[in-house]
Amino acid sequence: MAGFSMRPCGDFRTTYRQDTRIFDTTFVRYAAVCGVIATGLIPFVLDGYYVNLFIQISYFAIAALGLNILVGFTGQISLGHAAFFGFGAFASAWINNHTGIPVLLSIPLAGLMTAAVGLLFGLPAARIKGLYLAIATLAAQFILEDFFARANWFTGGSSGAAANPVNVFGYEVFDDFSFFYVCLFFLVVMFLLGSNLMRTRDGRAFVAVRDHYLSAEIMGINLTKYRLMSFAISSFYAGVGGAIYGHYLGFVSAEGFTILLSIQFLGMIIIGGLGSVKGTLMGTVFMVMLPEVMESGVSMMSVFDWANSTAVTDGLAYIKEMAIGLAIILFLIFEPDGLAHRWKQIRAYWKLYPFSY
Amino acid sequence: MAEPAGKIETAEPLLSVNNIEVVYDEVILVLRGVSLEVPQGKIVTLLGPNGAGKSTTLKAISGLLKTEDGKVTRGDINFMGQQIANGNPEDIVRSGLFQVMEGRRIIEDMTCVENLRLGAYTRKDKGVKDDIDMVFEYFPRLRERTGLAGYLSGGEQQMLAIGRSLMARPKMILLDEPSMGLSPLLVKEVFGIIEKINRDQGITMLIVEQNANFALKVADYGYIMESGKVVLDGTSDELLNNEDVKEFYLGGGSEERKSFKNIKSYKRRKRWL
Amino acid sequence: MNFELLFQLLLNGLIVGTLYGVVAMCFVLIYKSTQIVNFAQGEFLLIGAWVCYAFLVEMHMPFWLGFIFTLLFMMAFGVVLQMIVLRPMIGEPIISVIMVTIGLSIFFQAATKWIFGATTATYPQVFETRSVNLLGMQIETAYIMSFVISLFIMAGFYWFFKYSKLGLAMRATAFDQQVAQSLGISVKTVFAMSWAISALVSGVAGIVIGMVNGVSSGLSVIGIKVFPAVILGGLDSIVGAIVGGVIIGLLENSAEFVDGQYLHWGNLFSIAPFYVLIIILCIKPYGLFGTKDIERI
Amino acid sequence: MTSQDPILQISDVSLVFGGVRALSDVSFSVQPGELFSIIGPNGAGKTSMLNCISGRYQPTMGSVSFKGQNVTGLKPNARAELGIGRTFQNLALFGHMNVLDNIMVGRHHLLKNNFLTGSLYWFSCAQKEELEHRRFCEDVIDFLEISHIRKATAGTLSYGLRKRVELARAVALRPDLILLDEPMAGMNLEEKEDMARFIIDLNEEWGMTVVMIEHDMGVVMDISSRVMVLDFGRKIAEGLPEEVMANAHVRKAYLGEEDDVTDEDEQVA
Amino acid sequence: DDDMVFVGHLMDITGPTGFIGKFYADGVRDALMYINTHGGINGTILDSESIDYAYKVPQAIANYKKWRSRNEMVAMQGWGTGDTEALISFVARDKVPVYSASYSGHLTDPTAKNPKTAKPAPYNFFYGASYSDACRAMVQWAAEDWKASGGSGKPIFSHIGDNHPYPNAPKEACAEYATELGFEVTSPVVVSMKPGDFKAQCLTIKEAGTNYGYLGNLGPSVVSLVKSCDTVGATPKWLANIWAGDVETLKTIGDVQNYVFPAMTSFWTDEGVPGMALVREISKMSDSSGEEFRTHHYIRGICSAYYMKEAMEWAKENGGITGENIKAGMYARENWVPKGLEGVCMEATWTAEDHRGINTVNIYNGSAKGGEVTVTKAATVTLPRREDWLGY
Ligand SMILES: Nc1ncnc2c1ncn2[C@@H]1O[C@H](COP(=O)(O)OP(=O)(O)OP(=O)(O)O)[C@@H](O)[C@H]1O
Ligand SMILES: Nc1ncnc2c1ncn2[C@@H]1O[C@H](COP(=O)(O)OP(=O)(O)OP(=O)(O)O)[C@@H](O)[C@H]1O
Ligand SMILES: [Mg+2]
Ligand SMILES: [Mg+2]
Repeated sequence: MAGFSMRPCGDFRTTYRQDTRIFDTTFVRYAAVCGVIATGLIPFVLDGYYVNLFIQISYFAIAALGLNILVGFTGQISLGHAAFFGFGAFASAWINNHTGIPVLLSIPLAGLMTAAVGLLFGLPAARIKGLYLAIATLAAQFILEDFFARANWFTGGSSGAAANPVNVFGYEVFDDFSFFYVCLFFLVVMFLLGSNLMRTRDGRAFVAVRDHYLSAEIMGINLTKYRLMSFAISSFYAGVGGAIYGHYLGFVSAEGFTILLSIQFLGMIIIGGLGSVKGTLMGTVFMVMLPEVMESGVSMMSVFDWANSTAVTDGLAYIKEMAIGLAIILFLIFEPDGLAHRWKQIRAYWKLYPFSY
Repeated sequence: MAEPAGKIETAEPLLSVNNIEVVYDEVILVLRGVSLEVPQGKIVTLLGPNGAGKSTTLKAISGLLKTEDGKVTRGDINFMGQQIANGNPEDIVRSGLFQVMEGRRIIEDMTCVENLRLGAYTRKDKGVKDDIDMVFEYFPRLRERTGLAGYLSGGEQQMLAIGRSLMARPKMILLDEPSMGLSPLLVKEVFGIIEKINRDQGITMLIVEQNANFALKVADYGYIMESGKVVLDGTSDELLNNEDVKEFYLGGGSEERKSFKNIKSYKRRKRWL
Repeated sequence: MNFELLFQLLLNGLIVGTLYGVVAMCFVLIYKSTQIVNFAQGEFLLIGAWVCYAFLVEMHMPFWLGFIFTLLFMMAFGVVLQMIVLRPMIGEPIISVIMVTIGLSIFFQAATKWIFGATTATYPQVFETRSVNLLGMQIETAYIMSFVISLFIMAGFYWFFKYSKLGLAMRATAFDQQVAQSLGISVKTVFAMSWAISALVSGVAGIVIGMVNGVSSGLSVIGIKVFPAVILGGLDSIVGAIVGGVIIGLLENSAEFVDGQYLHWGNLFSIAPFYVLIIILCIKPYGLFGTKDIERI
Repeated sequence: MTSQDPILQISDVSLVFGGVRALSDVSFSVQPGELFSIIGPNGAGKTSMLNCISGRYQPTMGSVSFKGQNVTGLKPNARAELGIGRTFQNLALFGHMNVLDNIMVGRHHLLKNNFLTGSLYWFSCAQKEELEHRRFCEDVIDFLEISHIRKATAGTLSYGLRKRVELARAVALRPDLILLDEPMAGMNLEEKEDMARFIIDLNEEWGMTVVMIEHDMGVVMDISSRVMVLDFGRKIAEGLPEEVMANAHVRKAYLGEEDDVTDEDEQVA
Repeated sequence: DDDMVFVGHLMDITGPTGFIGKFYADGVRDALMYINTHGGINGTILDSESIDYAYKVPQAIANYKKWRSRNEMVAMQGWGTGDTEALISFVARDKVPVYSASYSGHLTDPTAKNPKTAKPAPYNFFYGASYSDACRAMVQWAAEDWKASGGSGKPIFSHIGDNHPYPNAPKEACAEYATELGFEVTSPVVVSMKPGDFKAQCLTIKEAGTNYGYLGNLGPSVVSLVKSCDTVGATPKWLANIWAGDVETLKTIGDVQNYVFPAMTSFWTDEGVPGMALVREISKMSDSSGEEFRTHHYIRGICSAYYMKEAMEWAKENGGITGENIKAGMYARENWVPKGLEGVCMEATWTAEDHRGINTVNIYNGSAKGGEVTVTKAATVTLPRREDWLGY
């Protein structure tokens, strides 16, 4: 049957164990490991700018993975992710400042606190679905933002909260160089946890709820439980990401966790590919690099002296912003299913190579 | 590989599919060179096991393949003299070729009447009202169901889907498993209706059907597909008397029919390829 | 308790609410026929407002002329936009299309700033009086205009979706594009239509807002502000949009009353609607008038 | 046969939707190990009946009891845990999952690992457990002969294949009572024969009690131990297949007039 | 040539604060350009890059890092609350003085003398009175104005602005001082930073009988607020924060009375100010005609750049242009006015414990009629450098 042609030739699995691997072929697995090691070398070969970009990518990616668990895997759109991200940042700062718990611990703790808050705002999901739910999460966004500006005891109100640098075994991680490794650590751990979750019972339950909640229920899945759980888990990731962000800046300000950031998170996972763990990473890289690439494009202009007149540079500034929007649009026109999907196709193609199809 | 041409003694077939190859998602090859012809005013049936590619063939003809990232990569499809391979579904419908898709696919959040009106979307004439009544004549059950179509029972939805196709008054209808989920009584009625409109309105039909008995009874000509290829074709009488067909599609066959109960192990499948 | 103030606030809420209603309707229009939530809505308004401004101030047109021209422009804009950007997305996952609208909003946000400048601009005096006295409360004349217009639009669309063939086609497309195509409905035309209409209505709303607050890029925020209204009324209900808008308007203002007079939290004005929204949704998961989706297997 | 107490007991269940009376005081009982068929014209209320049993609908009146326990109030997932599995008339697979995962979902209530142990895959029991249950799913797959599409995305399968996958998913629950809603729709004779064999095996080898809705009289007659006929939501007959077929009322309501019977048999043949 | 130091310049042109960000950024840019075309820092050229970060904090940080790692940036010209706050700890660590246009009081306490200071910002400088001080000055003026206008009883003061860091910066500080001066302070009125219909809030203001309302927001939001209030007949004397106080805003409001706002430089139109000659020269950098009107935000941008310049000159004489030396340079002088800008920038004094550059505020009274704007100087208020006001 035609189905035959869908079975990958090339690699043959002999045990179920091999079949359940995150990286399904040995080659890919080694590639991934090498990838991580290579990333670990970034600070030695590339300058602080790239190191910073990587740090940015990692804390956004962690949060984005959370969102993907909620939106991509469970099918509940959330417009309030930035708020949870922010809550994590404040929470970690607060825990660390008020209890003296070391930052490395306060980060996951902040994650837990955020998970609790996420659960709270997820409660409507027990009854609300689809875009209605999406807007309910929008409410979470605004309510939390308001909370940040108001709760002086927790966030320091409008003057913001100070967050201590990460402290590993009494050695303060000040510079990006070492902070980079803290991020890399969290990134790898969180993504492994994520991929594991997705290949076990509850991960499958999430997808089942997304694809056909009615039959999922009849297959023995408790809808309410899993709808809420995915909110909690996604907020946990958001919280951890936010906490890292906060400790990186050393200062958390009430502004900056706006709906725009929430939308940006959505962009990351949609462009990366809904329901794909690696896609999340790719999408984040895309969204973080996009403005930078545009920026460097603009600064390249400045080698021509005609481009140095204020008028032109301003014009370019606008063009840059427009280009960012345009890039997103064009990308989705050509890759509506996100990077992960294309990645799949390419792999399928090579698997079947040389007799494609 | 069967060579359908010439077998039928009509000059210009209304629809002719020549050796098409269909690929889904740019990698999955499903049809490996399918050819068939549907003469004007006749009923042709397409049989085959699950996953053979019957529905895909219909989608390829009606252009709906596009909407599932499918593509006709080789061969051509010819309807009333013009090329329609990879054409626009809506244009193809307007040119008079209407498909009833597999699995009912009615608009659930509309009432029966609204669904029927939609069937007549491409029509300009005034006859719509009468045709709605006509459909209700055929399927009285539907008249009582005033709620949203999504709450209809499976079979009722099937009736609605068929009724909707009649509303369009097309030149040709592609029916994908019309008898699916219908009670024996209705199966008979539906095939009766099919014959009727074919006779009265002269609508040409291409029917994908699992109920081979009925299908071959109403059809003039039949094709049998397996794993993406046409493996056998002939007039329905030829097929009705073909040993293999008897065995695999009609039951009975050489040794007289055995009860479903006594089938303990698989009989070794005979394949044409 | 200060009843006069309360009354004035409620009246204000009612009037401002109808404007929310009009904007909410733009969402509903798009949603009903394409299932897309248009995040560029705010920018649509903005464009409408700026274009009308340009007609009035740069080209010194009389208001009614500029108004009509703006609407025409907006229709054209909607169609062209659909052809260039949204047509290729037909049949793609809805969420991706939603993301595209987000991209659009980023794009137009910058574009309008570039073309029309980042500063605020005020419309010339359109009606002889900027505001009229309604039951002891000063209300901008523009609102009265929007009030009337919105009623007409509402009635029109109600009929359209219920009875007209194209309306049916739009609903069908929203439900399942594949089926719609198999029925001979041209998804392209449906999309073009709905974007044109929505853009047009946005134009109206944009002009009204422009006349009241002046035009500035920040104006686009109303696009997000009305989400509660849309949901409250029910995503796919024209009437619901208006009702939702009015409710939100009233909510905001009564919240302001409670806050200013008693609680003194500050900011209740903009937050209260969201609290109420969640509560209402928990009671009526599909808003007040939204059709609930069919749960049957 | 009625000696032991029934595994499923339906006592005058009625179901009303607004105006529509989908079911009116239907009662019947199914003995353990039976292969019970429900037939009836379209819109008779068969699927609604299954929905009442599996918990999708709450009967307006009457009660459903399973293994002697009254389950009328229970949510569907609770009933699944008690051991009621089912397939659907309108396909309800998890379209974006591959076949294997679809079937693994069936094991949901039998798996112990949760999001914590699951996330710590290697460092918890999760891996071991997953692999065990996977082995079972592979058995189901082999049994239903769909191993060639193990990795295919369910949504892309052909209609008939999907029905098979659905059956596999239901079987994976390891239910005591399995409800099949038109398992053979959209299958040709040969495949119906396979399907029939699967159902019989499930019933006999795997010891599942089967309640099946089917329109193909041939199949129903041959494999079911008892048949119930619904018409307009009412039970019009129940008994051994040939008894039911003898019933004139049934022949009229369901199969059509007498003179068609010959032709009917032929279709069966 | 090799005798160059790098100065980064973050600006917001396309972002939410772009409409004033542009004015200020132009001032800084023109000044830097002018400095270079006139010998730089005694021969050292200022290699500078101006980047529009659209008020997106991560971009701001990324650019900062880029400049640090690639261009050995020695000092930075920043812009808003967002980026400034986010960079505080980085710049402190890297010893890069930042001259921003975010005038939050808590940036003025480099050694955290004041217990209220959440996080000391030793390397942050700004030219101008902090939001708190500006507000205090206006309140002080309001007190006299109340007496002068023969008002009876306690005047009523309200803080009007969004619940965000920037509008809130002076909230408590200013309210405290107002009460001290015998005002009755109402609970703050929250008005979104985004434009909209604010008649509801205006009715509250009217109800409260506010005589003096501090406008914490800027641009469009303020415009809609004043218009809405005009509609419902709520017309207190507006005390605008500096970014909401310029001719542009008044023009767009169209019709308004008693729109009071602070300024820390002379105006473009002022006559007989010696420093203005230089300002006009600088303005020619981007507008060769010299016709274009410049707001006082633009001029403040120039001042900001020039204090940096002279601090750099000092640093060059005292061991080279490094971040630390520039910082020291900022403390080197008292009552300091950059050469050539006499009468434009005010006498400023920074010390190691006190980054309140200036404590003098010019207060202007603006009004508009059909878009015709008139601005008259109301007073010059010099505030005491009170210890308890340091850092907030
Ligand atoms: N959208 C799709 N993407 C990928 N593969 C597909 C898609 N649709 C169908 N296929 C594959 O094409 C093959 C034929 O499918 P098709 O639906 O045409 O079979 P069929 O003959 O209609 O079977 P049935 O009688 O069960 O309906 C199947 O193997 C199926 O897996
Ligand atoms: N949720 C519902 N709301 C309203 N009416 C319903 C609902 N579910 C079923 N019905 C009605 O109840 C009747 C019985 O439906 P059901 O699906 O049980 O029929 P059935 O016996 O399965 O028919 P078929 O053999 O065609 O599947 C139908 O007429 C249908 O219109
Ligand atoms: Mg098919
Ligand atoms: Mg049924």
